[in-house]
Amino acid sequence: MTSSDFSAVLPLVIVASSACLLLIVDLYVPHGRKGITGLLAAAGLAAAMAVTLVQSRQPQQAFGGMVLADGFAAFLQCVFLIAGIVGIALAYDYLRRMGIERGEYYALMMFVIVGMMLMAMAGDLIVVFLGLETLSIPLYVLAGFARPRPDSEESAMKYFILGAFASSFEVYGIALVFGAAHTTGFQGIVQAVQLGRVDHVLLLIGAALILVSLGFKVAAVPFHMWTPDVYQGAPSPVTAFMSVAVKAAGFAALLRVFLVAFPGLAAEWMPAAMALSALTMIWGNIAAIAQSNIKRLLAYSSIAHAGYILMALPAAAVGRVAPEAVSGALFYLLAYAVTNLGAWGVVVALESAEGKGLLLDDYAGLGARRPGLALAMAVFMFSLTGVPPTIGFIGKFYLFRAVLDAGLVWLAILGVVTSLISAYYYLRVVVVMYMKLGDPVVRSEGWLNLTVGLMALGTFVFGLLPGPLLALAGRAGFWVFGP
Amino acid sequence: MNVPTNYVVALSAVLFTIGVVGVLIRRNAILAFMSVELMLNAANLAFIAYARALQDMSGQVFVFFVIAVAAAEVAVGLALIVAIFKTKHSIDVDELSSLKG
Amino acid sequence: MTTDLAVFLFLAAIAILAAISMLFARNSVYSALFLVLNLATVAVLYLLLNAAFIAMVQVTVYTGAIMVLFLFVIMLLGSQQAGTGPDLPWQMPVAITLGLALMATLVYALLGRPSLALASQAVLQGFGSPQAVGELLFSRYLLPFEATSVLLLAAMVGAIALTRDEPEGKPR
Amino acid sequence: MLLREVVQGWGLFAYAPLIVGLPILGLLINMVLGRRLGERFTAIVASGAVGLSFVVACLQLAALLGHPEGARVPVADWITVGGLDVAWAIKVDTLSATMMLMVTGVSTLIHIYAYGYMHEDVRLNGDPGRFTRFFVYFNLFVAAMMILVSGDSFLTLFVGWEGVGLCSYLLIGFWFEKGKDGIGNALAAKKAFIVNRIGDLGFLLAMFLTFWTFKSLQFDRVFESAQALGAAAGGTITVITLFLLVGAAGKSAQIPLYVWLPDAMAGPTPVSALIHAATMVTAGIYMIVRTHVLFQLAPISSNIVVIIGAATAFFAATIAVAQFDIKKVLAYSTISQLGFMIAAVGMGAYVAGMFHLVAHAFFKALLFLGSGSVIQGIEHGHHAVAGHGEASGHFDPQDMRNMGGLRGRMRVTFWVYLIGALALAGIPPLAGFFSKDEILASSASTNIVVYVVLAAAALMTAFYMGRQVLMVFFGSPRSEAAAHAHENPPIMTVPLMVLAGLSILGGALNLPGVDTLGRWLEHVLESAHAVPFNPLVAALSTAIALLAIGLAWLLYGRKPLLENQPDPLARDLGPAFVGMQHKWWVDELYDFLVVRRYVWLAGFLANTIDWSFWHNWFHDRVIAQSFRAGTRWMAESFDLPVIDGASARLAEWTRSTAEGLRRLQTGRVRNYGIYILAGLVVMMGYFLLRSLS
Amino acid sequence: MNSWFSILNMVAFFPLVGILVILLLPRERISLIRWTALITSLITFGLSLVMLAQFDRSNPDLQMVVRAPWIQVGTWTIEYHIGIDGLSILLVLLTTLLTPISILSTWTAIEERVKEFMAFFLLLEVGMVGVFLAQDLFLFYVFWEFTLVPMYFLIGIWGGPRRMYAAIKFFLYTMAGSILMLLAIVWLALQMGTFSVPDLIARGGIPLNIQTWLFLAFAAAFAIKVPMWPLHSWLPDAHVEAPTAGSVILAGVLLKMGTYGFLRFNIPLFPEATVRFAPWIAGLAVIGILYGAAVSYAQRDVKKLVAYSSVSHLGFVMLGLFALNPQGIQGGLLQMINHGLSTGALFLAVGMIYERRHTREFDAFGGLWKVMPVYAALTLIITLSSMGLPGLNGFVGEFTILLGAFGSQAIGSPWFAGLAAIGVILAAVYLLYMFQRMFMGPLDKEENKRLKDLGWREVVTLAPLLILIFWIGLYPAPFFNLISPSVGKLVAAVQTAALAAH
Repeated sequence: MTSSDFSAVLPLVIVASSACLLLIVDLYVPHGRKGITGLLAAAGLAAAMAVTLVQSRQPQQAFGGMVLADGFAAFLQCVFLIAGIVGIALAYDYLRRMGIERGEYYALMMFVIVGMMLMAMAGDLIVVFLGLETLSIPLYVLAGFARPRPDSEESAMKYFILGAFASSFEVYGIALVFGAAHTTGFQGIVQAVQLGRVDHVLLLIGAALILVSLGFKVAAVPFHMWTPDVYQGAPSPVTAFMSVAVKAAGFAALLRVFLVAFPGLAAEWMPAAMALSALTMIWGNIAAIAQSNIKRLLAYSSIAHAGYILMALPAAAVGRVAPEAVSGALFYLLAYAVTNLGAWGVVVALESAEGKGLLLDDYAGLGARRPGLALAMAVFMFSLTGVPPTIGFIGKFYLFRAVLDAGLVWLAILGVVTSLISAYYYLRVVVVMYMKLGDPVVRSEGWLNLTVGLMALGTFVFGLLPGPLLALAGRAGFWVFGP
Repeated sequence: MNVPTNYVVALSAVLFTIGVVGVLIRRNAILAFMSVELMLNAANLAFIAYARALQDMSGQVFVFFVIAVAAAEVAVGLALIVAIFKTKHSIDVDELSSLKG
Repeated sequence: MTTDLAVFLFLAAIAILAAISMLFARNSVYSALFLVLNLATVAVLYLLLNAAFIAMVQVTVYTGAIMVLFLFVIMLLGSQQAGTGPDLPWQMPVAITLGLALMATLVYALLGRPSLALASQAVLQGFGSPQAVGELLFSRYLLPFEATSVLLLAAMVGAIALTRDEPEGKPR
Repeated sequence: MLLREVVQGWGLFAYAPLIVGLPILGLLINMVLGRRLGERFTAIVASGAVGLSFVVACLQLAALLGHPEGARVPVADWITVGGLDVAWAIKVDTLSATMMLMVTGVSTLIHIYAYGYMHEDVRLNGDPGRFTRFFVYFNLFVAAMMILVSGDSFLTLFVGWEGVGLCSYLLIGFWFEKGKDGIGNALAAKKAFIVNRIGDLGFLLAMFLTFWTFKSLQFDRVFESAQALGAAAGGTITVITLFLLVGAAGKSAQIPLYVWLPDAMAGPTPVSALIHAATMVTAGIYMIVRTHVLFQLAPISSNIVVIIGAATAFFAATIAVAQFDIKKVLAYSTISQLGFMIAAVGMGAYVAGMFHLVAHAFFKALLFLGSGSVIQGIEHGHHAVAGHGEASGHFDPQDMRNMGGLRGRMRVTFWVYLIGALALAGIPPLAGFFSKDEILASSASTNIVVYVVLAAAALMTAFYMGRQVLMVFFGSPRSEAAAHAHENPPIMTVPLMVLAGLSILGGALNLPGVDTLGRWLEHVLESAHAVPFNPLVAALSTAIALLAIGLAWLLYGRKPLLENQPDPLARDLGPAFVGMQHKWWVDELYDFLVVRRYVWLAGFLANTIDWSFWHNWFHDRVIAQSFRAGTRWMAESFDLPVIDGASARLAEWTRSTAEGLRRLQTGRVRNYGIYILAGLVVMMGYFLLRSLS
Repeated sequence: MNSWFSILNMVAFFPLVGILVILLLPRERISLIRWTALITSLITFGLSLVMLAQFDRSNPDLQMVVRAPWIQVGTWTIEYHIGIDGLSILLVLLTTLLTPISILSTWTAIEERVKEFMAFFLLLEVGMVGVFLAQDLFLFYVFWEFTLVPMYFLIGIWGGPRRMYAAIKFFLYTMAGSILMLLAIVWLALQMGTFSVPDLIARGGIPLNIQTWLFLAFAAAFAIKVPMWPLHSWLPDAHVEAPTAGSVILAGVLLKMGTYGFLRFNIPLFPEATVRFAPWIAGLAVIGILYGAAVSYAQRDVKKLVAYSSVSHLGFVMLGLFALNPQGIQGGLLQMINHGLSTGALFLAVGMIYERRHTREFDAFGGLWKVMPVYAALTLIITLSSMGLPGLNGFVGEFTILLGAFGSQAIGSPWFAGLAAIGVILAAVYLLYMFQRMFMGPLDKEENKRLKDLGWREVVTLAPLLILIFWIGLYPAPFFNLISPSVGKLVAAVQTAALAAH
């Protein structure tokens, strides 16, 4: 291990070591004051974020190609870290309110982030797998963190069984890829394909297995069925974090693996990716309409958005468009993160200790009761719909640009049509908030308000002036293809 | 042992599939876990076979990692089962269906 | 048919039978024991495939530790016979059909691969030895190795978080 | 430009814009101050404004005597778009000046009369506050009429054309809460406007064609290039003129668009006199004369004009014979006379047409005002009998069957009415004789069939006028009201006397051989040829008129009608009389063919097509509900009975399919696993097939 | 003039200042909030008059352009690019005029959540002005979609009983069209490398078959907004449920965004396709004219009647625009203003009676002229304007449109204009019917006998519209002068392209 290796994984090291530190510190923090642990965790994440931003370096390989530290990774790391910090902020009062305030929460969340960061910078399938597991295992626990609430436990169990099931596919896929390409390093695979030393069929089957597993993580149809149940049952801050960061991590791996390692197979996986994307957009959006529980609604919305981001994959299969498509996906992930975290923040604010306050009807009258919060929620809903001037619109715009550039007009049309459908259920939230009478029970907690406010501001301001973020995403997209 | 690698891998595929089916048809959560273990085990077999055929130790190292991951999964999974058993007094996965729709 | 092949087929048959038995055993304890048998058989195969170290790990970690844990939990929960109500409709036939389709696809594809013959190659000195594995672990696979440590730590913390009783956790 | 320069540049023509401006000024003053300063003030302002307009018109006459070629006085730009360049400009030539003089003159008299009439009318109808409003509308009408006659282009003419239509609408609907079922007047007003609009459509289309054919809408330019193009544009010009004819038919109440005019009698009587007899309805004739250049280039159209005019003259006369409403008789008479004029201008006898137009304005205004005087007299009588208030049920003060014997009670009215009736009947030497005779002479020299039809119409004209005079004024009163009727104040009778004088002397305008009007209009109607006086025709006409009056006397004079006695004509004519009485059921026919069809169509489009089919079924049900149904397919958690208003089958179908697919999001992990596996198998199978093929 | 304090920026964004102030005011100070909103909108109107004063009416090109890079996406530069020319100046003025009028109309009508109402209303103004000023497709799209949001709230919160349904329907339908336009915009930029409308027009050269698709995609957005037959199904719902001020803006300005879109984008960007589609669009427009008129006639709810009449009136506008000659386009452009004035005023009038009687059914009225003479007289004038009586504004527009369409080479047959002219009759039929049912006939409803005539505030609300109705009707020259150079340029460009295509 050289110093450059070390610097490449520095943010990761920071997060991991602060997680360990947290475990120790937590022992000395008395019950009822676990918030301190949360603050420390947030500090750790912030530090990692600072390092990531400062580093912002040339793409480099570390650990003999195991790790690709580049703009792509850095961009996504920022998304993870933001999601993590928000996850902590949302949990800060929530945990106490729900009576599940335990120091492990923060440590586990940081372990999840370590896993995600590994996935984002993976240069080798084995690292992808380990990252995935490091991400998943603590997340299973987090989903069940509200035990003994049955919903939470059920959610954890479902997530666990299906998660383990899906990751087994990945392991098997990696094995087959290893057999086919004689290596699991991305570059090795590419070289092998170029040199023709590779068993094509074997590689394809391996790729299919990996696609299933990653498709599961990003909640692509038909591997999405866990999503609504798990999102509903898990504690809301966890869901918030999960819906954003896990999806981002899944896409990080998906884009990396398929664009860096398997570009040679594009002819085969591109139609599959298109089909997945189309199915996901359709199913997610349509199923969301029938939901009356806000968490399930947002879960289906999250599925739908996975469909949009998935469009980037087939688009990127067209070599010329690839950097653009990847940037589009990255930006969309960020946009989705900002918006969705905010929306979940509002959900957290309305959820009461008994797990009530999650029905759409519980939002009636929010516009009159808490205009600020309702306005923020409206902004998030419009952003998720893709109405300008919000960041969600810019995200869709940027993504559709790549898709159209790749010539996938029908996919783009499907995308816009389904986003029209999505307007229906997003607007319903707004309708209920503003146009129905009711007296919702709403929390007003400092961190929560701040977070929601910041996210709303971000959604709006970056919708008007997305320039810097677009530039970042643009560079990150180009760097994924290495020097 | 002098057996074509394909045979070994095919065996792993069969075991893998049995694991897959096991997850899907057994309602006992513990059995589902065990089936997952079977799947992982099948993958390991494939790794080892390829490692042997390619003369590449990497495959064996992967197996090492997979076993470690499996251990971690089992630890968490069993903890989860115990926790759920405490509240529901059942480990039938089909009874975990209050979240749906 | 060479001896090796005969041995392989024998072991394969045991492994598959053990796996299937695990699947259909009524009692979870039996299932666990069948799985142990399966794992042990596979460990033998590892040994035959020049992976001595991994075979040892398999026996100690899997059969030794993990399966004991399983058995322990089964006994603890007294849940040998979970699931008595009617099964989900269609679940079984659909799962088995799809499973067979998967198996057919995989086996068809894998058997049709250009054979990677095992015999022709002489095994390198120290292939599969603990030392070789260790060297790889600490050089090329240092990062995954470290990651695994984090993973195990996380799992540990998670397991504790899931099972620890908390008398004071009172909802506000 | 300073006024002085203007005056220097244009001479007296510079004052022409005032002819429009004064009535507008008058109406503005009345709008602002009228209600505060009382009826007298209002009436003086309104009449004064129109009177001054008359003075201005006289000034134009004077100016034209010096410069008979006339002038175009631009006021402001209006529409300048692309090649279209229309200005607000006043065209003063002998033709428009004739109209100006006639309109402002008659208007002034009627304004004065209306002061007296409306003073009573608003009280009889119970809303004195509307007095001012009446004069505002009246002034507005004069302004619009002036725009009409002075416009220098089709478009400005059209402004006046629609403007007078509007005033007509407002004035017919003046007592908008009265009439049959309380809504009759409003409906009549609406009918008038809409039927006029149908004519206007023709006018509009004519304008479009004109513009794209001649690249202008200004009369002079259009006529110039039309003459230049001549036969080359013959077809187009024919079409243009036919469309113009539609416009004229609408405004001048010709077949088939005359139906609005009888209903228009719902307006107060001065309105009927001014708008629906003397001025507005002649706009169609004026327009045809104005565009005679085009009509001369389109012989087919001219012939159709003649046919329409003659047919209308005859047809309307038949109806007039059998009416009992004093104003309805006059209304159909007006239609009939307008038919005469239309026929005349169609034959190219423009001067004759204009002559009859002016003469008719005098005596028909007289007749209407006289009838108003009669009606008000009867109403007074009625009130005197029934006491005050409107309560007295079904009494109709306009029904001639309720009159009789008014000769003694309303002497002035009787005499002037008699003069008007004789003038209309065509008894020499009254105005009507000369003007109608000129038309008959023209027709005799062009087409004998037309002559016969017109002569027949003239016969009926004399007959129904005789019938009317006899029924109203002779015999003995057939109702208490008639018995108590009394003469109206001088403010009403003096204008009547003036008009009577004009009806007597009007013939002097264009005496045979002198042709004052002909020479005067020569400057506009270069090509107009005067038909020489035909003594035979004149004698025949006089004979016909006398015969008809004699006939009327035989039926109605010898043995005056008694109360509740049926019309003797009904016995003599049998079914034909019923037809005449019911106006040949044309209104019913139109109602059946057009109105009900449209109401049905609109209702069908709105309720069935647009709302039930398009809005409710297609958008709300097909789009929205198939959407919701599909949704339920995928995520069964929604209460199915919620499908509100869905047809039972659709609901059933949705329910059963949703039931069948209930397992999709079951909450069972193992089901979810199946999907993952299925996805994998499909994808892997696809990959394998792709890589193998 | 590349200053951030350019007059155009001021016009577009000044209402934001008002919003800020309103947001800072406590919500109980209703009257203060109303005054703030009114004054803000009046100042905005004043600023737009300054803009008018600076406008060079002889110049057909964009003026007062503000152009600065905004967002860099890949190789594209999305610009903040606004400017004004003859095509848009009247619409901007209309917007800034109708906004204070609408705000004034809410004085007593809106009592709840005034703060939000005013904020949304001013926000809407920003969006609308932005739509008319934007010269960059992306910027345009942003404003275009943005207007949906406040309007959606205006309908949804302050609307009638079915407001939620109407609001969502409004949003979804409009969005349905515009997302296709978004794709077309992206596609266009991908091919041409720029979003700048003037640059795109100057560059030209899009092959005809591609123009066809792009034309249709843009048209989808605009036609729904207009709305052209048969895409009008959202309109009656939105209008009937919207509060009066919302209806005024919806009819007065938002619908014009559709026709403006055709004029600003479809026609110059895709001239060949425009020429090709002109007869089809004209056909739809004529159907819309007649259909809208017939359907209006069958309505028994005044507001719904007026709503359907918009379908008919905007059919005229579309017919004029696609006549592709100066008469038609200038007439169409002027008719947009006319419709904004007269239909806006009609909605105001309907709102006034609704406020008194809380119903809009014909059956509830009759004979109102007797108790409310001022109201009746003003409504009559507006009605007459709406049905195109010469001397009032509607006629000038309709006449020029029909004249243009009659001789249009692009439409190719006088039949379209001929049939459309029947709409003039039908307009009289339904409008006079409305007037008759409301104001004429006996005053036989007890509730109506005590109705108060208009107060000074209501008269002031209507007065500016009435003045303009007469002004445009009698002396439209200043208005035509503003628009004719730009229209001339547009027509020349289209005709060149059409010639080149043949």
